[in-house]
Amino acid sequence: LGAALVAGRAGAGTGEGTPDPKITELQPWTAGPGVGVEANPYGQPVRFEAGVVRRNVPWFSADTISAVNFTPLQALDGTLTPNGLCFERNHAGVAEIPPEDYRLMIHGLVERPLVFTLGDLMRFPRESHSYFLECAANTGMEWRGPQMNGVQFTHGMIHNVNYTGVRLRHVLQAAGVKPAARWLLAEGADAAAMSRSIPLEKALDDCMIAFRMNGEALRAEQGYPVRLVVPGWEGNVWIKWLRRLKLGDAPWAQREETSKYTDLLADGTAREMSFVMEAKSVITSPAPENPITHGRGPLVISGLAWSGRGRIASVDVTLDGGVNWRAARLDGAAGPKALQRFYLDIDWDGRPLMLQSRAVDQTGYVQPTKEALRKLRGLNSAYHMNGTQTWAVDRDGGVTNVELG
Amino acid sequence: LGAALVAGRAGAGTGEGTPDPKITELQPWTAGPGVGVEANPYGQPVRFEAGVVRRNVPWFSADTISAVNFTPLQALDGTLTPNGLCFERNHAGVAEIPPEDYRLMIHGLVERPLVFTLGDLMRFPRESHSYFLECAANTGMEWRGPQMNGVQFTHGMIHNVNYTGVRLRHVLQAAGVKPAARWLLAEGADAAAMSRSIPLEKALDDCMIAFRMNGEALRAEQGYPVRLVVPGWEGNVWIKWLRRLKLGDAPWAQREETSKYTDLLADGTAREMSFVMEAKSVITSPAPENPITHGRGPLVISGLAWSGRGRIASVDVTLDGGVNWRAARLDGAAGPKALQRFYLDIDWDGRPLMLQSRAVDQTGYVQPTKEALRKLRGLNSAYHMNGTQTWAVDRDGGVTNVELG
Amino acid sequence: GPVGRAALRAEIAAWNIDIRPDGAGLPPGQGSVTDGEALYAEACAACHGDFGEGLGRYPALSGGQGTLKADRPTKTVGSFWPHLSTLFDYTRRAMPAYQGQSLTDDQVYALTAYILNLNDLVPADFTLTRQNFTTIRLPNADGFRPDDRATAEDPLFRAPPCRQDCRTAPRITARASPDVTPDDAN
Amino acid sequence: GPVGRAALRAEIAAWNIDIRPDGAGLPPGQGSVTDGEALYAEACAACHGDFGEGLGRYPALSGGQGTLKADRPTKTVGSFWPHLSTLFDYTRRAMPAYQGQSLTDDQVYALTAYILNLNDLVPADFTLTRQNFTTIRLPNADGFRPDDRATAEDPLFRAPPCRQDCRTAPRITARASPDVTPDDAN
Ligand code: HEC
Ligand code: HEC
Ligand SMILES: [Ca+2]
Ligand SMILES: [Ca+2]
Ligand SMILES: [Ca+2]
Ligand SMILES: [Ca+2]
Ligand SMILES: [Ca+2]
Ligand SMILES: [Ca+2]
Ligand SMILES: [Co+2]
Ligand SMILES: [Co+2]
Repeated sequence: LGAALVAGRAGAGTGEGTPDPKITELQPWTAGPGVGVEANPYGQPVRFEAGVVRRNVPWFSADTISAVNFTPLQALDGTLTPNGLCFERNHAGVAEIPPEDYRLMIHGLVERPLVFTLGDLMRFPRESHSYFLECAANTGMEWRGPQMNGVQFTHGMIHNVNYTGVRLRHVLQAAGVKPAARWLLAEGADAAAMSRSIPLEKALDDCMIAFRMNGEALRAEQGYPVRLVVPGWEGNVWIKWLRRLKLGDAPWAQREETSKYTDLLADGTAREMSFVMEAKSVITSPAPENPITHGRGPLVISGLAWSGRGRIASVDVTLDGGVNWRAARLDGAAGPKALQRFYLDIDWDGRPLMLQSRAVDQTGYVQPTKEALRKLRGLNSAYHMNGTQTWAVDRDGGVTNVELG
Repeated sequence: LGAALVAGRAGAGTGEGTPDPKITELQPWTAGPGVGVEANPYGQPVRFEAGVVRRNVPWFSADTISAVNFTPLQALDGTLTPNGLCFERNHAGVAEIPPEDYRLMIHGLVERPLVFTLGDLMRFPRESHSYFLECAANTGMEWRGPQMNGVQFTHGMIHNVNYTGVRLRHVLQAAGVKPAARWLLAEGADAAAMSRSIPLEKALDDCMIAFRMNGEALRAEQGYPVRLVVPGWEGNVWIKWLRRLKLGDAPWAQREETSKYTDLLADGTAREMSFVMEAKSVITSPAPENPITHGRGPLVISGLAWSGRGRIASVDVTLDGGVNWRAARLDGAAGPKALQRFYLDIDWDGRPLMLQSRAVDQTGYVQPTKEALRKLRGLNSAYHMNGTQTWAVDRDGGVTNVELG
Repeated sequence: GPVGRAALRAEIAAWNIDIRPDGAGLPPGQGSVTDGEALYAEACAACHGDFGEGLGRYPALSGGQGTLKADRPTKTVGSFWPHLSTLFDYTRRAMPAYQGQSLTDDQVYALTAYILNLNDLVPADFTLTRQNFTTIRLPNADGFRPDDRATAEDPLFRAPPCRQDCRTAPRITARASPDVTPDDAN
Repeated sequence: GPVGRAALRAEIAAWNIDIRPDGAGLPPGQGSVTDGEALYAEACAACHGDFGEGLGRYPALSGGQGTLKADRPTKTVGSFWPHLSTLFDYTRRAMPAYQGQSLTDDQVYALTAYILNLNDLVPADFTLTRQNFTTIRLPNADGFRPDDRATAEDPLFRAPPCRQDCRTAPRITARASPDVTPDDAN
């Protein structure tokens, strides 16, 4: 424990100074009762946390029906995203499907085209796993330089949830995948009938058909009653309200894998089927929403790191804009393709900081700078911006999204 | 994968039978939009899950202010309890403390009596851990035989949460614990000023001062802004709305450790300071609330196991009331003193079942029968009922809480 | 700077409400059975009954002596509680219910005296003071023993359990009563 | 019994809406630019503009050819999309926005023909049919390549990173504009 946390204090217990009325006067919550156990059958956050909400950016999209909102990363700790705060990206609003009306069809290159009810799916062997889901467009605003002054908006198109469901391969095996099959089309039951082509190899590897998130039923905005879980891959392929799985020998060139979710490079060509989310990290406190208000002394620097290729091996943090780096403490051992919390406990001397974090994943891939990505791809890539993020902390503790030269 | 799950089906894809209108007719959620991303800044469960709530039992207590409600274990999967569904046990209702008015005092046998704000506490090194919290009275109704016909009521005074906070020992070290100190009094700021004596050894071991649960701020009913976390020990000592920590050389004999939370034995004497929650398990599906509705064939049997002494080593399940047992599959590796999910995937032949689960923890302790506990303690113990639970499944899949002879 | 600040004497005094069996923490003051009886009638009897017998599901504060081995024991201050300090401490911090810390110290002395009298442990003309407090010994003072599960019970539960042909075919001997379970549970 | 049941032919037909670049999945039918123009004016122009130029933040469906290397590319069916099948597939499943699967197949053929015409890819008297569908090649058909990050980029990012004295003292070259961030964020 740092010396700063236990240093001697003048006057301890001596009775000097003005007593704090919050201690010397009986407070209402100590003098009288609160609500009883029948008041909130499904509990809500306390009113003092009313600012901890998903936020959308009105100028991002034409309307709020095909639109996105953002997870308030600045207000969270640990690694789990509470269900009520998981960012939403819908293309035709939130489908509301009565569970008894839910059907899943498997057809195409299979021995036995099948239809499942929700109850049917729950009869396969179940597993639970925590995975991050990051939109490929997360941080995409920053391709052209610092735009949004808040970690909720720069990095909030991500959440990390513990899913319970069944392995996709078990369900596909029930239908009997034909040898010619190479690709899977996954399709949603929403009014956009969201659809993506997924290589069969991935489908048979670690994908899940999930019906629970963080212990309870999937939320409607996350695909109730059933979503596809595609660990480590861009969020757009995690089809919600999953209604159909079709096996085929070639991809389908859906709108979301041609017009969108392709990465336009400087030479005018575009990368397609860029599924994996590469290693990335961001400091969530201090951050623009979390200025330092306590002045000098012990300061907890904290953030999140993740990689679509597996576990996070290490995270370094710089206080001086990249001149020197030190190892952050990884809290616990997050599973593969899940958010990893990191901390660096420092003694702040009150001088300005230029904070960055840099993740390294189990494959040895090192999170690059934004400049390095721009040199390789140009400025029009829109997706897959996983460059290191800089927060400038000024003398009074205020924090701004900046870039350095 | 069991043969039953992939067995051939007549007529697959052949066009026989009556097509399902839920497939052949365009459904409203596919034909039209749902709500947009501005609709639910803090999301809620879908309306179809309205039955998944905490429930109280009116005849348990004189009113609902000092009372308990129960976690709906039957509706959850995985291991995490969503914050809105964590059972509540309050003694003067839910205290609502504005975070800026929060104070924590440490005094007694310390070098430097200290006062902390919430912001102060957040400057100590943080960690996150998942732990179960079980009320010592959980399953206590069953000392005299089967009472409640629902796993929510027999076993629902438990939740399992990932806490973020600081180690209690770091905060105590800041105040400087004097050598004579042996016990810690922890006290809440609610109108019951809930208080318990805790051995200093435990306080310096794995206790935490927590300010986040499952990623977000503690809920008011779980002690917002700060609660004590006492891993593996009965829930009553996990003081909520923590306002005071006093170091002393002897326990305080508080009402909650004399009149209550002592275990009356058959000889008329009572055990006191019975903190640790011993290994226990329960099947959550099938359960009285989860009858088998799908008839014969693949059936997922699932439940939870836990031990206040560490990890769960294994869980056995019997289908025939204890004649023969088979090993359940443990899903993932839960941390010590946390809920462990288990599954047994069987092919149900439609005959009546007498289901029980039996946990073994890392110390080799085997969950006993209720009868074994009654023989040792009599019927008046009220607390610490960790005996094996029997669910009788009848031919049509209905499930009843029973005891066997 | 360092985290936290010194607790001031007045602050510690405001929150330092705990009392120990040895009397540590008892404030100056006193109260008679007679004073306690009047206050009890006004502030307590509505829930705990005129004679501490408990109303509805509100707990009894008197009676039950000799029932600890009975089929349905009645655990009260007189029959079960080991220490008088607990009664003072709890009444002061938590009673009347949901009006935390609303009584004066003298009132708590008086109520404590009266509840002792309800349990036939002090005469009607008794006055409880800080001085005579620790001379009062409750009947069940010796009724408690430390947690001995680790030695008394756990060894019985550490044998590797039987897993095959463990017992004769069981039959159901008892079923939960549907009447006690809330009706919206299923 | 086994889990799930056989999917019936009529059920598969009802949901089997995907179309591939090779034409697999195309339904029987046809539609002319002229028919498409009328339908487009009625059902699409309010969002996408009279000439597919896009209104507000609703996407443009035409134009942008030759802009893919520009500072601000305009990515449309004409300038960016590789396959015509995607236009048919997406219009049928998702357009007009939020009225999923409301168009007839002939209407989708006609709208597809008209959007081709808006992009100067077919003449005004053109009629699109299931038969001639795969003869249409979009300008940017060759503009895509598979994900090559693993070979083209990742090796650059696999060197153990510098941790001491890695660069000269940095200075701030750009700051986020407070104007674009929603105001209730802090
Ligand atoms: C509004 C109802 C109500 C009133 C008025 C009330 N009490 Fe209580 N009392 C309760 C309840 C409820 C409990 C149990 C609280 C709990 O367990 O959280 C209780 C518990 C107690 C206990 C502990 C009983 C045990 O066996 O552990 C004592 C002692 C007590 N009250 C004394 C008093 C005194 C003295 C007064 C008056 C100054 C008083 N009460 C007024 C409701 C009341
Ligand atoms: C109410 C507004 C609205 C109407 C009316 C509408 N669209 Fe759209 N259209 C949108 C929106 C919004 C999107 C983007 C949706 C998304 O990304 O989820 C879109 C996307 C498209 C796209 C894909 C554009 C791209 O670059 O990827 C096509 C093609 C399209 N619409 C065609 C049509 C046609 C044809 C009609 C009429 C039959 C139509 N739209 C009517 C709002 C509308
Ligand atoms: Ca400033
Ligand atoms: Ca029945
Ligand atoms: Ca009397
Ligand atoms: Ca009932
Ligand atoms: Ca034209
Ligand atoms: Ca602004
Ligand atoms: Co991509
Ligand atoms: Co106990």
